[in-house]
Amino acid sequence: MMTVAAPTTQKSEKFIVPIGPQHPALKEPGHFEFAVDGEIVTDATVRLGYVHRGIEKGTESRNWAQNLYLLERICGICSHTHAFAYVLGVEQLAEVEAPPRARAIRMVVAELERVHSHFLWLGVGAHEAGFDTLFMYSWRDRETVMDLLESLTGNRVNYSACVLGGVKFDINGEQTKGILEGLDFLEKRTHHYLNVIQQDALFLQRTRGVGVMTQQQARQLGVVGPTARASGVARDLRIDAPGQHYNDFNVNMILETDGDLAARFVVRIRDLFESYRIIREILSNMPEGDLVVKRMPRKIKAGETISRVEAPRGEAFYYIKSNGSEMPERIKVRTPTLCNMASVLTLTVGQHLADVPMILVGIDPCFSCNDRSVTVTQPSGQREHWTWEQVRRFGIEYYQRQGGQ
Amino acid sequence: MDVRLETAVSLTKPWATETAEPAPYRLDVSLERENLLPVISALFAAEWGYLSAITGVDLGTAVGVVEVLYHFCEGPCIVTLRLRVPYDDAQIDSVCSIIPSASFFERELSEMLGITIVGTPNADRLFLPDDWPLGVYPLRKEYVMQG
Amino acid sequence: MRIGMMLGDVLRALWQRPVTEKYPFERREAPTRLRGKLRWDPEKCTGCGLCGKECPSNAVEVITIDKKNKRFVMRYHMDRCTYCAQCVQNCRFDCIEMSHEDWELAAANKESFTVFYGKDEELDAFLDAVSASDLAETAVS
Amino acid sequence: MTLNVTQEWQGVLDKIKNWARINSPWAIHYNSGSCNGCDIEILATLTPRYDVERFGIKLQGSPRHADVLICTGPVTRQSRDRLLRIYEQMPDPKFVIAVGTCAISGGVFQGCYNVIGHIDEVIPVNMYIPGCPPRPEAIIDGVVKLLTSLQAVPESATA
Amino acid sequence: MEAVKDILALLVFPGGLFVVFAGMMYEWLDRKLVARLQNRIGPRWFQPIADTVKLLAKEEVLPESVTPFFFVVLPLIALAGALTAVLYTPMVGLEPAYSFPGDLIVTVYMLSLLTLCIGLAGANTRNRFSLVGATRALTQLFAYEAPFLLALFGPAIAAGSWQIGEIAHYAESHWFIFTQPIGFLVALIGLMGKLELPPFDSPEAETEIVAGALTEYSGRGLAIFRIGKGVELVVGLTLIVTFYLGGVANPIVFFVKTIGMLVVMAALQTLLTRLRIDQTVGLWWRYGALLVLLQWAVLIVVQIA
Repeated sequence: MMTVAAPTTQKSEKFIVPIGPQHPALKEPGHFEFAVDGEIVTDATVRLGYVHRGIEKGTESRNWAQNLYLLERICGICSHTHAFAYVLGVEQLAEVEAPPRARAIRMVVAELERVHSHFLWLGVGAHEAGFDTLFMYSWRDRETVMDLLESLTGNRVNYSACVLGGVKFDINGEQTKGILEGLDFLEKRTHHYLNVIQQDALFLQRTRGVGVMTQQQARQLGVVGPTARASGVARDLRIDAPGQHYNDFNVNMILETDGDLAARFVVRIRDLFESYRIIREILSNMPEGDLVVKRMPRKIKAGETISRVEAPRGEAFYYIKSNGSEMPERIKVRTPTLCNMASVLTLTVGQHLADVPMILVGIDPCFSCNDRSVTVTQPSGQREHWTWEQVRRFGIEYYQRQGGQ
Repeated sequence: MDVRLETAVSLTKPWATETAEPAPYRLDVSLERENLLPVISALFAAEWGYLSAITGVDLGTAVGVVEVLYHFCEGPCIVTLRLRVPYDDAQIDSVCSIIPSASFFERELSEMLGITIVGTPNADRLFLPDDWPLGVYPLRKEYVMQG
Repeated sequence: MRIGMMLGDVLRALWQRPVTEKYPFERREAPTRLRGKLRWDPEKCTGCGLCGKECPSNAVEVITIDKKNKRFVMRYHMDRCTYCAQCVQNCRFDCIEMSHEDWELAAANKESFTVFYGKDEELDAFLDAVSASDLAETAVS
Repeated sequence: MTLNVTQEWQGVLDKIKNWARINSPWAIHYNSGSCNGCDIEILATLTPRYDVERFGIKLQGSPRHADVLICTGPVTRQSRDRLLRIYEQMPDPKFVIAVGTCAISGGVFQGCYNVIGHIDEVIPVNMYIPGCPPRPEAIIDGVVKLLTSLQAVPESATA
Repeated sequence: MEAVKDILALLVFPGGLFVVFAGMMYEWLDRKLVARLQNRIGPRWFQPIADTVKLLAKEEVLPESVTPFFFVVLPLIALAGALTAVLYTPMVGLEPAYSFPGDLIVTVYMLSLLTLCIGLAGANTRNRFSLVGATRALTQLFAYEAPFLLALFGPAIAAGSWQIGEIAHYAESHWFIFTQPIGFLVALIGLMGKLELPPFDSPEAETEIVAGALTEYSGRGLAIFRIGKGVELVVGLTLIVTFYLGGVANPIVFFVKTIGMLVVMAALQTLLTRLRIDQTVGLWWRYGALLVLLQWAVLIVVQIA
């Protein structure tokens, strides 16, 4: 264990109120800096690292199997995605292929995870807009899919479904039935929620026309996942690169063209229907066979590979390099949020500071951003540290001045 | 070969010192450091994919080189630009002038592997704590974790 | 564009029973696959140590007392365990399982998180052998 | 005689105080480097299925209003000061719950370079809830255990 | 004898203990109803009592950079204001304890004192966070106060008196909810704005009722402000029920009416997305105030005619 001398002084007059999960979107700490000219944001940067643990380096001193669990704990919302991308990469390097049944089970878990993640985000977005009832109801219904995942995998968050060369468990008939019943219920509810977010006038006031990203911008910024698809950029690895994990089942692209927050809500909700359909299709065509390959080497052949998986938030990118030993040489993880985060910073430039919070939530930031401390640099060069709450208040007051005229 | 990869081959051809296809849908292009910006401009001008990640791989103290990989993705295809950056002259040009969103990747690269990014708009630390000692780069092989 | 789209849900909730579980007053059975506290069966263990080898957080240790007579004790650190069940996957002799009944593990001190498993006589022998100070040390680590 | 009466009154007052404290634990939650798994589960305990408002638990935004600090995750270098600050800002009497394996021992992150250690290396912890992550029921169980333990402790020891 | 009665009125009923307790019960009922509407069980009946007692027993942190005098005194003024208002209000449908011509205006003024004190308390704390919260609280005061006043004065004009007791008696035979529906709505929603309940709690989540301006208050001060809010809820609801729903009446009937209002408020809280302050202000000034004024005009015309 390393010892670190305690810093003697607090670095600045930063007033930090770590606001807990009342804003579940923004759970993990990050530090945004927005330079403003009047009310217009002229520059934006972010300081992450409050939850930086050094996982990439950590992988280099753990063996291949241990790394599976370390990487799974990069993110508690899309844990399966990380495990999935990692085992795909390692299997490519080791030149083994998981049995078809194992691949199907992985996909089922991945899609169930997507369902839970989107429901989570729906609640979070609603909460951020101040619609707590929608938050409560969507999280109530989310428990359905959490129950399914728990009874299927044995844990509600870190599913540990994958092992190198296969999966840990089978899906039996009873579970299939349970999943199908759960999906029927969720589908009904999802229709309802789609109606709500498309029609509730007060809710739309907070989302329509906020944080608009054009298709051109989305392309240039390299955003991924639903954030890109809400701007009309057809980018979904399940369709683009089916070779890796979705080869047996076709997925339809869900696109919206408005590019605003409302579109991001709609894309995710419509994504859910697609997930339901895929899960049903997989369950009704479940291939037979083993769950794990007969022989998975402890030492992985030297070489390097790239594996990508469509996480609920977009493309997760893994670069894995092996030197032929029991431990990897280098693993590089690029989470989808990092890609999308850049878009937030670029998008907020030229926008009113008041719109920043909702834009940030709109990308479904997963690994980042709360403590929500913001530095505002005035044109005079004077720097002030604001909490997230202050930015929100600032925004509210700004609008008030606008509206009060 | 996928048609998109063929386009990429022709786009990068003028500067590539070596081209390889390590796996289906993948293209590795080795470059000299000074040619990075022209290649990226060419890819960007042709709207070929998007910058998916920048990976830095330390090849070890014996070699004394950090390999920097720029991954571009378009559909199933991945083009990787490979650059070799020696320890004693650890700097590289920023691509932020062409791809502004690369800033994150560059900040990460520079703090983790000690590569100076020339001309990057923001060289502040992104992940490492404020009290992290200067000149210590965690992803270098010479950095050994205690405990 | 309408106001109060959730009215239906809200009104229905007035007549519905709340979905809230009464836990801890009523305890719902956890699914059988739940990965709770680890359990170890000393009878079948051969002491291969594969369980500890791939544990991501060094939570299980198989301590050999007498290799020949297959006398082993397992020290399990509940506080380190990530409940991933890789040890269950690795064990070829089905000695390990994750209980689906023991998941209410909260405790006010960490000592109770270090658990020893084994046949009674081996456990006694082992615990006698380990000096009290040693034990205290392991509990802290 | 008068002394006895005041003592009795004091005893009754203490009982009332203790009763109020047990029935109104307001919490603040801080993530000092976890993977979000525990955070989601803590959040899930607020939602209709588990609804910890039954026990009077409320999540507060300001550490000044909170009685219980719920910590998740190992402590990273960057967030250590933050954690200390929140703890110091909380008014007495205060309690700390460490949720999840990494908050208790570092879990899988033991030895990662940016991880300083676990919560009780920085601030004292009153209740540990292992699990990766613990189920919402297990979190409730931990909270209830903490509250029950408060019942037994005489006033003077907790203040 | 008169003095004893005064003291009782001040400390036990209708002021003091009774109304503090009633405030807690109303707060519980409100929270419970919201919880039930969200399909949850919600808090137990003694929850607000436990909260208050706990806060009272808790350490009071006196932050640096505050003026200690104001820090301690402001909550007391707020509570005193709210309690004074109680004395002129027909609690549970009984005659007001005290009454004089024009007490309606005093009462309404006393009710505003709470928000004012919260704002000042935030400003006094002088950390940026509280300051912004304070500004916001005061702006909101500015937004809802005028329409709320106008809405309460509607019945006064119709009754031709500024004395709560007289209006209440007049209201017994005239249910103003039918003749002045707009005033009723504005008054009800204004009360929600006054108490910063969900649709108007602009920057606050359901979990933090007053974190903005009161961030630095930890123990007693916070408890007293919360009690003040509870009392204000009681007084506000009582006034609305008296004015619009049939004046002073049998306590049981009156209580049922009050609970009915609380249910409506809870439903509104759950149904509506939080309004940004710009929307709140717009709502109040563009619609609330204007409509009430319109109603006034009609009223005055009818009165004269």
